[in-house]
Amino acid sequence: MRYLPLTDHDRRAMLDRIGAGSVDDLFCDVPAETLADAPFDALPEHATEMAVERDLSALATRNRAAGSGPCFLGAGAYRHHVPATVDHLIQRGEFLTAYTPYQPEVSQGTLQTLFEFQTQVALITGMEVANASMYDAATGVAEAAAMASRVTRRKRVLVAGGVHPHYAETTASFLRYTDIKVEVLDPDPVGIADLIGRVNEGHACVVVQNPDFFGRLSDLSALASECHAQGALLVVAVAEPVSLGLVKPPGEMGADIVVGEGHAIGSSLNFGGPGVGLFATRKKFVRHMPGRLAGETEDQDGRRGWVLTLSTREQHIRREKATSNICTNSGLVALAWTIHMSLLGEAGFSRLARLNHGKAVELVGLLEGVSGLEVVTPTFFNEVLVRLPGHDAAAVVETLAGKGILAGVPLSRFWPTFPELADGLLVCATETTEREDMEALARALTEALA
Amino acid sequence: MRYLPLTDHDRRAMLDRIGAGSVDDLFCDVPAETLADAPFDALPEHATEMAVERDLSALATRNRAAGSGPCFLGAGAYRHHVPATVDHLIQRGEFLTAYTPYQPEVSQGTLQTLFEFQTQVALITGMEVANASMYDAATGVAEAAAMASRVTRRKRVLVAGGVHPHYAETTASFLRYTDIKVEVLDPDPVGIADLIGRVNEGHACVVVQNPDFFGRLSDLSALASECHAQGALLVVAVAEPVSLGLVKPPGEMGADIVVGEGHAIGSSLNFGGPGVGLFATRKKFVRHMPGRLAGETEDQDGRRGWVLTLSTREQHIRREKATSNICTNSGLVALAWTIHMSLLGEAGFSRLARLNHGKAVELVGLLEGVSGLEVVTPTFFNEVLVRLPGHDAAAVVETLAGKGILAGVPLSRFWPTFPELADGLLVCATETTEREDMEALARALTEALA
Amino acid sequence: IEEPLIFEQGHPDKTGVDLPDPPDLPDRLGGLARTGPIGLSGLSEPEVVRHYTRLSQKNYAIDAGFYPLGSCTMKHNPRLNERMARLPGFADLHPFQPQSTVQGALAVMHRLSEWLLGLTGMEAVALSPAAGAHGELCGMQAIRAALDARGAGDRRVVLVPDSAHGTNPATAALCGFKVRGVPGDDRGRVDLAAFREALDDQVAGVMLTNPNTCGLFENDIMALATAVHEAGAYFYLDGANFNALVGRVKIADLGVDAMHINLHKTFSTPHGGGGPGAGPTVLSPALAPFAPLPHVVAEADGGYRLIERVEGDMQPFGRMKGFHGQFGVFVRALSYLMSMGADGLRQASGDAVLNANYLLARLSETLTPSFEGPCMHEALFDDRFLKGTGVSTLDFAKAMIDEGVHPMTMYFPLVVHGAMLMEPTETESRDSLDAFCDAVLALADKARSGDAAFFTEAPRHTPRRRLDETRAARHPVLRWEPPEPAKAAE
Amino acid sequence: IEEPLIFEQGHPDKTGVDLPDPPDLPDRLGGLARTGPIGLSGLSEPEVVRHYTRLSQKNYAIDAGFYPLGSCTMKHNPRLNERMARLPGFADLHPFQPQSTVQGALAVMHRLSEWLLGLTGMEAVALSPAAGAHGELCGMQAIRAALDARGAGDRRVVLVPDSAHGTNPATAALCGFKVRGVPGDDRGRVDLAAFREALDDQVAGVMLTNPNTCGLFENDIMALATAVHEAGAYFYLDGANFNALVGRVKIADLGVDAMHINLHKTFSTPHGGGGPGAGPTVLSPALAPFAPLPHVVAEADGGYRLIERVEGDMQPFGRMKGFHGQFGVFVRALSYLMSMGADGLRQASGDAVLNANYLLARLSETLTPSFEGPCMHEALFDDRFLKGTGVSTLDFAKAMIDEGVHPMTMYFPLVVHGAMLMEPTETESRDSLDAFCDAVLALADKARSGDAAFFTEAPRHTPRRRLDETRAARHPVLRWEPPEPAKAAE
Repeated sequence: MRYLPLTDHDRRAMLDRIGAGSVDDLFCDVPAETLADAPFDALPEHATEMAVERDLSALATRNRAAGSGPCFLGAGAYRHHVPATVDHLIQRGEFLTAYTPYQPEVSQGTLQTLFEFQTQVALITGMEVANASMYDAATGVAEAAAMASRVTRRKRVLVAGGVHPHYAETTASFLRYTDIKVEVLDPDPVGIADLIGRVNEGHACVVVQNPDFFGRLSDLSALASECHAQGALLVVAVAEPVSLGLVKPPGEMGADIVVGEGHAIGSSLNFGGPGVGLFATRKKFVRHMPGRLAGETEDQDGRRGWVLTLSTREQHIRREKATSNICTNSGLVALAWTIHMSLLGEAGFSRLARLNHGKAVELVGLLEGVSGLEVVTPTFFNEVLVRLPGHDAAAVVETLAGKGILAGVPLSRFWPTFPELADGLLVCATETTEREDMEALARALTEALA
Repeated sequence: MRYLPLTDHDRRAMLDRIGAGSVDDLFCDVPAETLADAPFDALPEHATEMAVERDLSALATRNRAAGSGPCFLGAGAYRHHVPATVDHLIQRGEFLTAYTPYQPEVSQGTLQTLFEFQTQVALITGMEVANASMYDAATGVAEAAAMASRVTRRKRVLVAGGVHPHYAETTASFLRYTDIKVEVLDPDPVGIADLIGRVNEGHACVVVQNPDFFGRLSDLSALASECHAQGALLVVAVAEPVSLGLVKPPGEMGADIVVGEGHAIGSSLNFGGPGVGLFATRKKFVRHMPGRLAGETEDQDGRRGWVLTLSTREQHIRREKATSNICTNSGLVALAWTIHMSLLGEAGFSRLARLNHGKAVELVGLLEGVSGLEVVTPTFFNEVLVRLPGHDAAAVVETLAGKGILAGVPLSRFWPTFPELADGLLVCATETTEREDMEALARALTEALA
Repeated sequence: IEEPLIFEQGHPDKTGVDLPDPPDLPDRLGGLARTGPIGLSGLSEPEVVRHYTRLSQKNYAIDAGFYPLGSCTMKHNPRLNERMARLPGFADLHPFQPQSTVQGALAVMHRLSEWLLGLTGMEAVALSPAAGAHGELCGMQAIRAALDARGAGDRRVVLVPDSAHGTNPATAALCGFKVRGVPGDDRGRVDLAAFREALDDQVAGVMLTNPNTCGLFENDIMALATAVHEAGAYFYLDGANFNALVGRVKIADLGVDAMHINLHKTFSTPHGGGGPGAGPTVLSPALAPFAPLPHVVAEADGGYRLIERVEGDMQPFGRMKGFHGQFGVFVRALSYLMSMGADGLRQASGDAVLNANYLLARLSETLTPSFEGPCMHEALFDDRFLKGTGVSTLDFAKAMIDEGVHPMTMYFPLVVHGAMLMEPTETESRDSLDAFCDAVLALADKARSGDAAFFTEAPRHTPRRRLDETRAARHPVLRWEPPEPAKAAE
Repeated sequence: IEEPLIFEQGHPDKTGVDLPDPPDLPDRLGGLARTGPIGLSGLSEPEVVRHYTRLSQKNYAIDAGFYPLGSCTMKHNPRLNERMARLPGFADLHPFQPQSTVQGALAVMHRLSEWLLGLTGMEAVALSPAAGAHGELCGMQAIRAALDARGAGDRRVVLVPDSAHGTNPATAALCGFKVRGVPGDDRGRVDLAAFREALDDQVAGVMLTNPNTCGLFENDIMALATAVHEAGAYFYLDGANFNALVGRVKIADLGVDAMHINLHKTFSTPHGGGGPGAGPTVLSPALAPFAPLPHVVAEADGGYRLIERVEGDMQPFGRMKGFHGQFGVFVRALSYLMSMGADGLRQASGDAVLNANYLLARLSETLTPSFEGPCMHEALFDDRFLKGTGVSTLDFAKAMIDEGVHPMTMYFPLVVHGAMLMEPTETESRDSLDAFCDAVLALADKARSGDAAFFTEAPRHTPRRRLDETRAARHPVLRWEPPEPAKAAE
């Protein structure tokens, strides 16, 4: 076995040194009846690298890569172009095969990048501080709701109808067995206006998304004011972080906690995982925050350096009183995010955002010319909801997939029991969307709707 | 431009420091008439990474990857499976982006791997010493012929008919304007027996290949004796280094210089380049050797270390008296070779060779059952010459390519003016060849020859 | 070499990414455009490459040396797995593509499930948990759901041994449970009598690690499991130490109801400086109906289907995260499992245990093992051998760094004084272990010979020496801020 | 950390590559099977990864820092190029596939040719030379062929300035030419009068570098070229310094007959610790007919054809290497050329020259520039500033290593005493140059303040200190040998 360095000769010599007769003797504490001789016959024997590569490559070709044709899928997972540099750097063994930086003297590389990550997240969200990553945005929203409850000592959470259904479900599920009650509103493609009237002094927080799941951009300032007037926090989810290069950040609109999904920057789609949860808040709430934090300090020679800090919030110190049970997070995905953000920089990030928006405006312009199709979302970043009245959007998507076009995400995938959403389709454009892709989509939709 | 770190502000400030008005002023020594303003209009402007990737990926898909179907091509380029580890390690910036190790104190990594490379090459060829690589085997053979002339002070080189035509042509071309005369014998698929009678005391060396271009294995001992009796050196080319895991090495058969093509170990095919020339000889000839050498020494604290050595042979010291003009060689390909060889090790390398031979025996067994096909090569490693009497082998290859099978290399590609070779086809099997590939070939050939 | 923060370099006008001009069209932002700069810097590509290359060079990693962190299973990360995960057919897949276009991906998830079930003998597996602690949450929520379903929702106590990972009590708390501690005995195991004592009709379940965090197999485990079940509670096993048992023992045979599997430990996907991991959770028949969504099922026609909504009689307790789990990690783990095979995994757990016992044997020359052997896949020592030397476990660890090896886990488990927990894994060679033992034994001799300053001043040869953690926590600086004058000048 | 040789580790029974069993068939080796072991060791995959990771950590590299080697053009190597070269449609191509199956690869070669011809204004390009020196050989053999073709084959003298790269005279010798030196003038250029003097009817050609190895443009180049051609000889330009001119000057306009282009310098393919490079050679109309095989031509139908044998009236002097040239390098260079574009290349040469002049300006505070400026893309200093300090150029260079920067090229060109030749390239930032200048100026001050031992003892902080090169050359140890007792025991 290529991964195992011991030879039989080594094993023999080591057993001699230990004073054991065989490796099996070392398992003497294991109940003998559970150590059956060959209980794993159903599983394959080891395979060569060639064989594994052949086998898995064959499985990979049973998938259609999103980039192999026009692709308009979004709904929380955005296909961006990642410079080759990013993947090259994260594959350096010193990053890839390091552990969580518990020994700071030999982990300054990871620690400094986490500090840079925290800073970048804080900057683009317009918040004061950010942590060193959550698993993804869905779990981040759940943790944000729990944190809001800790901060406010209240037990009710209101989740708006424009929040990604996976975030909402994850939050409800996460808090299901706590004393916090989560109210998830029905899907709402047209905005957050009526939310303001629903907030009351029982709420720990209101969770909204911007742009929301249906693509719509909203000014959250009034909602924030109302939340604060009621003593509640405003939690804002951002599924498409590239939007923050162009859109007014939640921090400027009064958000108390911002949660984002970062995989779109630095990583491939990977069928949706792993992601990286961005998590930012106000400085005054930092000790209520979940997750790891890198902080600046000095070494004994007075040189600036970084350590994991405020770990008294965390499970390995605080045990059942911890702010969260999170331990392993999304370090490498966060690193990829940081490197991609560093490559973009101020100018590149802004430009990427403008390009995405421009492409979406261009796409919407084309779609508005498709008869039988109605663009629902009035203001947007790079994704909109369209309706195909009289058609099942999922069926249209299947039809177009047969023609090599991944047309969008039908709402029925999330709300099969809401017949009024069956004609709804989320359509997204990014910098990878070419004019000819858009024209192909418009043509194919025109045909399908005719 | 993403690769250029200077901003216009930097440029301005730097010009001020220099005391120049503009960058153009720095080109004041260039004749003004050659500095036309825009003489490069025919060339494209810069392109984004996305655009370059899209464009080149489209070109790549206009090629059929050898591994996308059954492939029996050899003729000096052998398709082996390279573990993912190899490419990972050679892409480490510290290897990939280092220069030739002229400052040994900060180049011990490259130097030690070259020393390991030299040792591995010497071990598998059965020779005493090896250099740190040539461009490829073809240029290596040419340099070997020149070196033999330096050693023997003779001016005639005899190249056997079984030597790869590219090696033979490169050698003839390389020495064309020197006082060394190169005689290349006609292609000879049946052996080296008659060579012995041709060697005389005018020859600096005889160049043979084993297995030869037509796949045939020969015992070179008698030829070596005769060469030595005549005062000539025996140069042995090895186009398939994997053979050395199973076949008696040239060093044990009396070779004086062994040249090999190393790309088959550690590297992809890459349409034939870059390769890596293996070059090994006897210790007593080392000062006549071309190319770079890493040698062991000590640092000022008495610790073992490595340096480039015997550079008085080389062009940067010796100028027109140098043993070769080679400077940049194949460092990174040699590194890949060394890592792959280290992964294989004694047991793996032997097994890989046995597997290749076994696959070829299996293939030949199948082909021997194809009517209208004649296997020419009696003893072989992993490649044989077959004849398709009455058929143009190149046409058969085209026919099978249309069916997704890369059937082999027709001899007419090298010797279009030898009608007696028009039905000859080189067919090769490696560890990547599956039983079903072989059966597909046999079926398709049976059809094509019917 | 000092490396400034990325924000202290470059200029906002520069960029390392060229992008085409945006289409010249009126915006549709509804007046919500950002005003003013973000505050990022800007660097060209070569500058970014150099920055992160240099930072990486300040890290220790398993690629560069032995990393004997107990409880962390820092084993070799094969590059084949990385290559497989990057095949465009896996990496460039959108989670909401029509299922007809992602059959290969669903096959990967299904195959991985079969491996995990085959290795554990369990009934079902929830693939979606994102890491070990997330898998604990999955298992404990399944227990809550099962209790609720059978009308025992008022059971709110979870037994957790004192030597448990911190995630265990934190997870229990997240599920609305109260934690009741269980003491260990002087053999380093759970005290069976005390355990039985602690079981009552308030107990929902127990969270146990086995092999436990002392590196010992809980040899009363069958009795423990029986007692748990007789008490009407469920048995959660923390799978962090599964590497000692994989290919040898089926977890189901130990009476386990739920266990998470750290793919990033046992199945060699890289830890990445802190993740991503994946914590698929295997479930017994009692808990299987409550597995969270999504599920992957094989269809009669040879295809696969992803179930994202409740169907039939399934009673999922909910959804754990966005999309369908850590797919990129699944590919890597599957690649590893296929490479190792059942035979290779059995050899691996054997070698892991052998390596740990070899460390235990060699280091016991001077170090003080906390319990009698043999151990399983990790060896535990305490600080008795340092008594009177003025050298603490922490000092000793920092001195190890100067010898070029990463320290073991320190001060965990808490039940042992000045604990040193060493997990070599099966991918260390005998030479590597010998070099480590030689270095540690030499340091131990040095400590006992009275050279305390050598330790208290360590490390000396690292990019940074000991860092002031108190200062970091007292006056938290958690992000870069632009220098004041620059702020003023803006 | 000491890292033993691979042969000093492991065991021959181990392997890092699993392979299936060979088919059980009788061999067809004709009795030529190897007997006895080869002598290789054997290591598992994790051991090999660690070995080469550790070795790599002993290297300096452009990814990690400034690498101002004059004449070497150590610029940033974009990773996009690496990704493109690894596309299966490029990497997994056999050189002898039917041409119908490799049209994309031939298109790459053709496109690269068009770029090189467009940038130089030359008539033809031979892609196949494997490196710079190989390209020189190509150009000089083309000159021999052209002379032969016009019946002037008895011209056997090549003029080479004293400041030339060592490859130039070595190449000339390989083509059967005799080298006649040409002195430089006190402006660091070729002495025009002496040059004209040296031209006679024995002269086959001249090999010139421009900008020359003093970093200066040969401002008499038009006169030199005219004189060469009037003498019936050919003008070979060493393209090592093309980075100063690319996108600004067409080489053809300078009267050049042949020039090689180092793709691994000017067009940013990585140097790889010593290669592989590629040295495509552009040729004037006078030399174009003699370009070596193979050629790639565009067909009327939009396809491409690889010509491997003489056709029509072509008169190739032969073949330079196996297969079709350094294809993997071509893909990288094309990716770079497309990324930069004509505008980016022009900016790059401008920035390269600006950076060098900035070094020249800043370092001239203390160091002694050899000639009056402005320079082109590299700055040349001599050791006058070290006079009387007891510090040599070598010592100075070794002290730079301890400051974390790679030394410049030393003792070259030979025409300057204790030369220090610095080439920053366009991919260094101003911050990087400033840090370098600060370090060098501080060292210069230190040297002049009398602390010679600081320099003669340098480097101190490297994996090895100064190595005994004399010993290495006197008693060459060029390979590992098994230790004697082991040998005896075998």
